[in-house]
Amino acid sequence: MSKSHMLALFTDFDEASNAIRELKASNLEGFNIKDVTLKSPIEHPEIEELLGKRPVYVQFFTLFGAIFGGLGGFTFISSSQATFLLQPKGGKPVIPIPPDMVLTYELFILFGVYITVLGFFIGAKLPMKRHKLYNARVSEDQIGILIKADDTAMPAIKDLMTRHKALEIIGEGSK
Amino acid sequence: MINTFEERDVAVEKRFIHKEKDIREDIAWAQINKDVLKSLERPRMLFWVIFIASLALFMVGVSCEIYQYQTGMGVANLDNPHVWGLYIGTFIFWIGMSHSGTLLSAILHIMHADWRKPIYRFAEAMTTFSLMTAGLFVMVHLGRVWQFYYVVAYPNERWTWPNFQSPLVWDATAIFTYLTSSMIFLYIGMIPDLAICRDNATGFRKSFYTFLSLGWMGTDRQWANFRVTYLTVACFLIPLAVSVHSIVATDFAVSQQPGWHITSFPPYFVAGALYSGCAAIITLFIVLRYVFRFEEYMTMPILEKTAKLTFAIAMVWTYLNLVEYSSTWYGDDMYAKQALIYRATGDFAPYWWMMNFLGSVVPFTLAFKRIRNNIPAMLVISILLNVGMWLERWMIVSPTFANGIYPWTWDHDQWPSLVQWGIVAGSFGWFNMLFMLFCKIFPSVSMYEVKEMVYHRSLVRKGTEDATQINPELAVEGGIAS
Amino acid sequence: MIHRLLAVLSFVFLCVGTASAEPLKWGGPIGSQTSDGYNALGPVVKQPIEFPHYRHARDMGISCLYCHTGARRGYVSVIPRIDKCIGCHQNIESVRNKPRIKKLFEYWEKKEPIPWKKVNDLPDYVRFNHERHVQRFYFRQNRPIREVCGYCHGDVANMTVDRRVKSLSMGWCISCHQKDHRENDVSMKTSHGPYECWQCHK
Amino acid sequence: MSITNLLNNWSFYRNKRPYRGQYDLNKEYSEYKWAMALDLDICTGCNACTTACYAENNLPVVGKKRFHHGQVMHWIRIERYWDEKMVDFPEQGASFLPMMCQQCEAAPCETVCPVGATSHTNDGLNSQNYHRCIGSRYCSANCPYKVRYFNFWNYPSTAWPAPLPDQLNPDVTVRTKGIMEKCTFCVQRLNEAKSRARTEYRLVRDGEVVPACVQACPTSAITFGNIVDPNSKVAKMWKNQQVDLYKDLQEKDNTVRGYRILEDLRPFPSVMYMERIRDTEA
Repeated sequence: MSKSHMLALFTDFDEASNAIRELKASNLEGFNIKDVTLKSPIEHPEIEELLGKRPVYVQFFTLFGAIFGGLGGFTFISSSQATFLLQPKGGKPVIPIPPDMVLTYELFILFGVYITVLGFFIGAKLPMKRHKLYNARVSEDQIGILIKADDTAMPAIKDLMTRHKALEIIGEGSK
Repeated sequence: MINTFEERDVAVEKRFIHKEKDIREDIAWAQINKDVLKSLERPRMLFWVIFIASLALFMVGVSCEIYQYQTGMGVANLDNPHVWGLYIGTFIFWIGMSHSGTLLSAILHIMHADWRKPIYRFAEAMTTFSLMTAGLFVMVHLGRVWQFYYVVAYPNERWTWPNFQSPLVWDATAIFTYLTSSMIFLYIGMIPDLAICRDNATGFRKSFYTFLSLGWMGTDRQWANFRVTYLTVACFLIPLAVSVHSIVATDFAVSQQPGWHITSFPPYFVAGALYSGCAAIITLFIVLRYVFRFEEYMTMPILEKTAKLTFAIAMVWTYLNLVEYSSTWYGDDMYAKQALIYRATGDFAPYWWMMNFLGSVVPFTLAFKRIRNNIPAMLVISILLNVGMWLERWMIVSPTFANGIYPWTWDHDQWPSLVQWGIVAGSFGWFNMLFMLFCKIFPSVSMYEVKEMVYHRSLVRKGTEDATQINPELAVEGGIAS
Repeated sequence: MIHRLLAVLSFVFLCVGTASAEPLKWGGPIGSQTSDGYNALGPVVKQPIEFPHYRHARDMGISCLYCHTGARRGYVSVIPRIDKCIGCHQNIESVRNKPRIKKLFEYWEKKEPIPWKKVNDLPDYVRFNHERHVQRFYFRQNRPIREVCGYCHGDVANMTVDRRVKSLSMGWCISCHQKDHRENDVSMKTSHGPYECWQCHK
Repeated sequence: MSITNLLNNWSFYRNKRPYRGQYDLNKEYSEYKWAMALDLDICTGCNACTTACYAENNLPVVGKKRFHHGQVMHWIRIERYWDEKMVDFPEQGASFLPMMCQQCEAAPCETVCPVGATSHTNDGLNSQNYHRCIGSRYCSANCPYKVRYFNFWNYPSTAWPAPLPDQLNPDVTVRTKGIMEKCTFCVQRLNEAKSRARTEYRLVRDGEVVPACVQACPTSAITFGNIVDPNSKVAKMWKNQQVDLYKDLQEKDNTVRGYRILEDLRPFPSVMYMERIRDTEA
């Protein structure tokens, strides 16, 4: 069964969310709510909820990065202080804790931030090629719903979108 | 007396939403795009005047630095006990200026203060560029710049490591962390806007923005990851910003010099940093508003809020300043006491008193609504405050050397040479130049967040108009936000 | 797919990077790396006379210290003066007509020193103490002199004109100083080399 | 692996200097602790020590203008004070204080150097590594005695015109612009003496090696030696003056004159001064 894409553009955000709500309830054959992608100029936590659970894993990257930065940082600093070339410094121990803590703290943040951002790129799949059904208007003031479904389900979906006052419906073929 | 939901909502509306319209809510989203993108193309003539003037000033600094590089640090007119001068003072000044960018973009982001949305982008850019300038000053200050990489911890054929006990290494690490993190923060926050630029640009610019926007499409998945990332990085940035300036303060507080060896230095420095940064934001706000015709977004209520924030932080700074003086005065350290007396009465007394006047008395003008709403007056006051804060840094560095612990080295004829002044002036040129270039190349008002702001306010308004449909979450958010 | 690969790669990079970070690894190869590599030959130095080290040190079995007399009593090992060469060679008639020896006597008759060029050259701010090393390893531990000198100079006895063999960088020096060496051939007590800056840097 | 090293030697790495018994003949690597005793009563302020230091350590002569501006490079300086209250300025003579690097045991300059160019040696010297220095000048800012001198100008190319470079000491680096330098207790002499002694299976004898200033002092106001050796002259003087290397506050009788400068800042300097006694009634 071949699948195709369709992008519907809305100006009214409420209509868009209603459309998604109805799609979800419709139980069309050959269509899964997971294949719906929302494209919007601003973030819509309320509509995203409708789309079902799409977990974000960035925070695990953050956790890993922060722990790595903190522990690795302290190990790195103290072990390089204790290398063969250890030079006693003015009345202080070779591995002084307070200064090392300062640096550990900085490295904790440094790696926390870096790996969070790495996690963001991985999670958001950036950099990526734009989908061929991308429309410049979704970065301006319209909300776009990208649907991937079987060809058989397409007319029904298209009909549903039109009912919800979709401004424009771009299909794969129509381009 | 509020008894019903309806009454409550009316009260909320009266109190928060209609009090100050910091931005028009019925503005068309396409119009936002158009207005901001215009700033990338046709700024006013003043833009080029500022840009060329900054470039010229920067060139003055560059030639001074080349001269100093070839001749030696002696041309800066430093001498042996008095080894630090304007360079370190101005270094702290620039580090400090970077902090309010984080205040606006990270702290206020977490507190849902959405009036920051039109102005945080340029404040964040200011953070980045002033940190770059500060980094340059570390280089300029070094006697052997060409060996600066000795401070970096990297495996090398000498098997040596930097001295991790030194506050300068903490500084280097902290500034590197802060610079890269705030650049990342700036960039991440700009990706949706870069996508807008990409969709509207043509030719060479199109490929440039296409490259930078990484194929952002605004999908739900991207937004969800974006939201978490932005919040996480913001949470990291706040303690980082505090730690950066605390570490700069420990450069001084860790040492034994009287006048530096003070426990309250870290909070004092952080307050001073936020203070000068907020004042600088006001200056740049006014300049950008005129140059790029941002009257619609950088509105007077936002300026007023920034001014209030500045006033509050000025008072914190004043308090900590007095704490520093009084704890020295009532303390037992005769060296520190004598250093304090020297500051107030010695060779640097005029600048010291001027610093106290500009830093603690001038901000009281911000208490008046008429002054807060007067743009020329605000421009002058914000510049005066920054002059005061720059003097503060100089007063921390120089008088201490001129009057240290060891009387034989007291040094009363210390005055920075033209080379020092030239490099300090050049740094302002460098900063302005970079900043202006940034605002010309990248959208300096965050388009997507202004849209969000407009959207949320219109939701709240709709909610209050139609009390049955109110979404309490949004109402509360909008309430705090305004 | 590519993102998952990126994630795995960056994780691997971080782990490998940490594991191979130098402070976590004593005596690792990093300090011994120079641009020309470990144990690679240094640049060819053109000397006024191609002094055949192999002839003297290998074939004749002359001790290094016979000519480089400074090595056992001072910082500098000393390139021998021309009268040291002549002192032997005026009695060795068999090689008198070889071109190198002729050149030597030309210098001798002109009363000019031979402008030897330095091969194992350290920066001016570094002072290698030959005495300490020769005393420790030759006189106290009784190792063969060619081995003792060879630590740093390589197998000079098989060279004609000497070429630098070791990198002679600071990390290379330290890689040896950190090892424990026996103090003399009788006791089993060991100690490592000194590591203060002022031991070598002046 | 260095982590095992960290775990095994943790208590050693957490040891603070100076600790009592750090310099002890019975322990390894502590045969020497160089120290000085300086009798201000004998010092006449003749500046011979300064001159000798200039000659020994390749110090550049900077000229009147730069001297006045404080860019002078004297590692040992004679400070003059007119501090005796009983007599007015013309009548009273100056009291002199030769000031050089105090080689503090807990040196404030060492901790702050970002690149570790200055650190402590096992002989208790505060070493300064010129070619590691990047010129951040933090050590000078943190030195309470202000005995660190920064090369503000490129002296190697200006201070020694044509024939003068031939008189430079080959054992001491000629410092370029942009680095910090200070008194080393003439470490080049100490190292050579130590090496010689080691070859002869002995320790350096008392008086065998002295820095240039001590050698040049016409009145023998400065005594130099190894304080670890209880029989050395300097150790006896420290003991007689009841100055203890490991104490930041000395308990002593009123009869002794020994003191260390700025002891309350706890740098534990290695130079003991002996107060000047002046008969003001005469």
